[in-house]
Amino acid sequence: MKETKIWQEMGLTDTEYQLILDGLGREPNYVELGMFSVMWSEHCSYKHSRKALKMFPTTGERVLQGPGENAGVVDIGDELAVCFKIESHNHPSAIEPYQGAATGVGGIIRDILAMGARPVALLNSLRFGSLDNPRVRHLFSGVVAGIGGYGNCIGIPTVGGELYFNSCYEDNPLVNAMCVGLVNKNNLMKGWATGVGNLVILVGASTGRDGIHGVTFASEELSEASEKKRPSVQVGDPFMEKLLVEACLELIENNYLVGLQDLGGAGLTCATSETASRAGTGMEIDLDRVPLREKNLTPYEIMLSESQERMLLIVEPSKESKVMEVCHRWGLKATTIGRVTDDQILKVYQDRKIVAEVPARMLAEEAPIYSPLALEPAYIKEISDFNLDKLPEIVDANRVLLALLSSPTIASKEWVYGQYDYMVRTSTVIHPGSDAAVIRIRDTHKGLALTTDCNSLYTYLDPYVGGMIAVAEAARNIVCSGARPLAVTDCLNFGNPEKPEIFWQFQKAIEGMSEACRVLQAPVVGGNVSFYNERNGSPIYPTPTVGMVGLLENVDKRCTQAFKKQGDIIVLLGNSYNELGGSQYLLQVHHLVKGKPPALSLEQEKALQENLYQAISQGVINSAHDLSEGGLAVALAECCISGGLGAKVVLKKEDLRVDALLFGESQSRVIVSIKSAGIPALWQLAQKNGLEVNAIGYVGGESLTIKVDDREWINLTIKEIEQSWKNTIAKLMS
Amino acid sequence: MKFGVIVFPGSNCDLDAYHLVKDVLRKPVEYIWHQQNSLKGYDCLILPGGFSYGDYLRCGAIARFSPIMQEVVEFANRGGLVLGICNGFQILTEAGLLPGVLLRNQDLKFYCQFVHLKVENVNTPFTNFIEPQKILKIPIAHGDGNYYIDEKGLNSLLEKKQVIFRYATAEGVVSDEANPNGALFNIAGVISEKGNVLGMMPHPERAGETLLGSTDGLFIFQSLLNYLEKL
Amino acid sequence: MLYKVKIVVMPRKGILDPQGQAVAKALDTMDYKGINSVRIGKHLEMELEGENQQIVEETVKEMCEKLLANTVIEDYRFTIEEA
Amino acid sequence: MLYKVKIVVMPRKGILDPQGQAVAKALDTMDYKGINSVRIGKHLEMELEGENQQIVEETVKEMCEKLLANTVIEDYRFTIEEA
Ligand SMILES: Nc1ncnc2c1ncn2[C@@H]1O[C@H](COP(=O)(O)OP(=O)(O)O)[C@@H](O)[C@H]1O
Ligand SMILES: [Mg+2]
Repeated sequence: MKETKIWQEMGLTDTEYQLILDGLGREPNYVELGMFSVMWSEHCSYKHSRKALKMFPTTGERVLQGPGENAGVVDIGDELAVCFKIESHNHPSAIEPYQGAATGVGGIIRDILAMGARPVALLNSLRFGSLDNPRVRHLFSGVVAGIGGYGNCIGIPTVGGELYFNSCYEDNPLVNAMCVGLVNKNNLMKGWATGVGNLVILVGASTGRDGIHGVTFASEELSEASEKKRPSVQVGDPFMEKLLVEACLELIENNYLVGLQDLGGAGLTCATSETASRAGTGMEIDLDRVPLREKNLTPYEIMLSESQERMLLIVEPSKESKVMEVCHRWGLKATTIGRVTDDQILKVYQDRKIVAEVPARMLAEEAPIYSPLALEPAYIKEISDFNLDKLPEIVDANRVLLALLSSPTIASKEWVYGQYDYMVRTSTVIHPGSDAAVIRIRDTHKGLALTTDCNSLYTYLDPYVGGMIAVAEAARNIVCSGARPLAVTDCLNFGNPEKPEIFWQFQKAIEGMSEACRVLQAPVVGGNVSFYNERNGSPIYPTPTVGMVGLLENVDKRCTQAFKKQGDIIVLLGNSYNELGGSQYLLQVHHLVKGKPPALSLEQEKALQENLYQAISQGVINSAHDLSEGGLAVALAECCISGGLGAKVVLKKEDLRVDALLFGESQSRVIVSIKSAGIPALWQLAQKNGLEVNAIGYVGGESLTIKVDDREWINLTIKEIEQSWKNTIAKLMS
Repeated sequence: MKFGVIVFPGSNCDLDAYHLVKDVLRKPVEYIWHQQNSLKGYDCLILPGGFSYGDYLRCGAIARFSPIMQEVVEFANRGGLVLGICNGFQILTEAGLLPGVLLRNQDLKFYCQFVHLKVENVNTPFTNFIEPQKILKIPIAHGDGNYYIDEKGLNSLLEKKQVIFRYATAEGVVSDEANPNGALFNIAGVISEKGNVLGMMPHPERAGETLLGSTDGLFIFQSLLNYLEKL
Repeated sequence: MLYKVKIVVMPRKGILDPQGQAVAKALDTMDYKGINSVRIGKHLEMELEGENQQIVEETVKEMCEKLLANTVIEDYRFTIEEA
Repeated sequence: MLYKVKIVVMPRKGILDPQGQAVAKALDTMDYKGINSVRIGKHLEMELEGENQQIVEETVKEMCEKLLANTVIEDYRFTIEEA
């Protein structure tokens, strides 16, 4: 009776325990059981998600490394590759927002480093409940400070991200961090423990009792009970990580390493078993040699500790002293803790005695794979029953526009990114505050466009369409900055996958994303799944965050959303429909979460993006901004604010409702501004691409006015607009 | 004419200063490791921004005990040109090469943004190329840039024209609203009595190329080159 | 009554203290030897109006729990005396 | 002998203390009234090997002057006891 409890307490089921018994042919000891429990946790084993993830397209001409390694890698020419990944740190951030978010950033940086890349940019996707709640304000300010605290100190610019507020995240905020690195193709590293007899070296921080069972904690729903069980909180040390980055890059540059692996979730257990398993080797490690922060850590604690800022190096014996010399110069502790063996077994010693002996592959690869049941949730039918005709027509469009602009989800995010050093490394050439951020690549003409996107209101209403839109919008943001999409990394934040309704959402979202990735030619090269985002049984909206990287062949061709010149013609690319389902307008003004998300035709989207890309690279376009939350009126207001210029716009009503025309969120639309001489070129392009384009007004003056046919619906000065938009979050936070 | 950029553990704007000198100014420049203990052959030293030693305890407090700092002090005492940017400024005050201290920003938040600077003294090696009324647009990125000095100290700074940069509006008005961090007297940069050591919180090395949003930082480097050429 | 309160907030045992580590290392390179387990926390001093010592104690405890200490990673202790 | 040293480093009187100000303000908005002159400094604890109390005292004083406090703006005090 008592014994049955041990594995259950560690989060393993009876069947899983039986699998361990069968695999080992004996009972595991306590240390081994602990190692299994963390490696077979959802977080490490992807046991509920693995099958569904197979739907993603993962290959492409430029893909050098798809999912499976520490991060995806894509060829960008000039012997260079870009390496990127996004990861969640939701549960730790709910407990200790500053350190939870900070260590999330630290963790994703080490993933990029493990590929041999120099981390050059950070992004983050954040979701919270309402800022009216003091607890949410505490979480929000702590998370932002933690992200800044880590990124600023280590000197990697935080160049973008997104921020949403919705009551579904009240008790379960989402904190997803993305890191982007650059690597010379010859220096690409892998987390492989190849070469029998090679040494295993642990470098960086010493090991303490931090975060033991962190991954198990991340694989459960949050509740009072889980909070009691929570592991001791990990504290980040960005200074140590800065040294670690510099030292590892120097080791790689000098060709001293055979393999490189970060220590993250499941600590030493994961790093040793994964590197050995990938290479088909075994490994012996001696815990007496692991530098400890406190005395008397047990083997169980050492193997499961999630102490931050550590890396595992696989090194040929002849290079050991050189490796030590480099680490020492950077002020880092490095210790040889073991060696690579040929028996495919991970053997752990302490006091010359074996304390664990497990096939590496069994830990890393042989967790059971589940095929959870998927069932369409009942709410889908209820909410999709929505008759637009019953919605009262708009009365005061000025008021609505100001209300939308001052809602935290749409308002300026400067309160957030102003706390991040987004300029360090002097390569950020489109700062936060436009559609995608752009960094230049030194010694080339190229640039990288970076964004994260997901409108979870859409994915809630229809996970398939919502998933498609998340990818399409990310790509649209990339193209608006003048780049072409390269590839995707994704962070799938969902509730408990053991609930059929949740798993249905999960599958549908992946189907939609996969379809969009295929059509838009942006394969998925890596990502992360975060399940169990529930608090006391109530799940968050399905939130499949898309991180996307695009390439600009010539960084001088970059484009921002800001209106640039008086007299420029404003052109709307794409079609508007009577669509208000899932819109911010419906949510904020009518307090409704109803209907279907806007429809998306991937063919239309592709035509739009192709057209826009060509127009921007021909130098015809002066500004481009995609239409998203808040629709056309909000997008126009944002272009005006960023450029400090007004606009006069006239729209044709045709068979549209005025509210749908102004605030609807129909997809595949972009506003561009263009000098009149460029019009013929743009029209020609559009005809070729089969794209609807309409000149809707011109840039100028100090107000934004929008007429629909003969009636003026919006007339606001840029000052008024900016005031509503600019200080919302700062005010709520002071 | 050779520049040296000092690299402390945790420096992270070393690269930016280095690139500016090398790729924009096209002058010789070398990194100088904090454990080095010779500074022969350099005409100007840059102490870059970043978080030396994690900025633990106090910003710059630990870095000033690096072996190289003894050499920097001697270099400065011999009249060598030293430019401390952000964390470099903090280190110079900790080392006693510049008066005053940099406290936490008034509202405790880190700020990354462009600011405008009024130039209070254009007769220094770092500012001689700047027209007297010119307002510089240069970014800041710091959590501890709240300059403080006691009254006597401030009076002496003013008397000796050691206050070099003050936070101002784009029009050049020195005001509270233009002050990002609560710095006393809106002070953004000060110079040593002898005029050869400048510390400033804003990052001129981030304002040296059009595509970065401003080239006003070049005025400071151009002044340095001017001065060194005339020597 | 006016009370003088002193509060010490320290990183919890077992929790990483990067600041303490960095200072320990700096002291070592400055040739101060034989120094162990440096931990760095906060020291707060304030004056507080209150009816009696016991009430003040409760108030201070509450302030610590709610604002002054982050009890997930920090411990606190305090002393109160009449000003 | 092993000594346990506790060091308090506080912002000097009259010196701006942004952290103390922020905490005072926060406490006020949280409806803790009658609170005065909040000051926030650092509390350091360490163990130190030394021949005798007097020598340790001198060492600690030196460490404070050189590194642990910035005497332009901070005061320090410390206690030493046998560990
Ligand atoms: N959490 C964040 N971190 C950094 N930058 C952010 C964050 N949230 C938003 N931003 C930046 O603010 C700008 C506007 O964000 P958002 O309104 O979400 O853009 P969009 O509507 O184009 O998706 C973008 O440049 C974005 O990168
Ligand atoms: Mg966008």
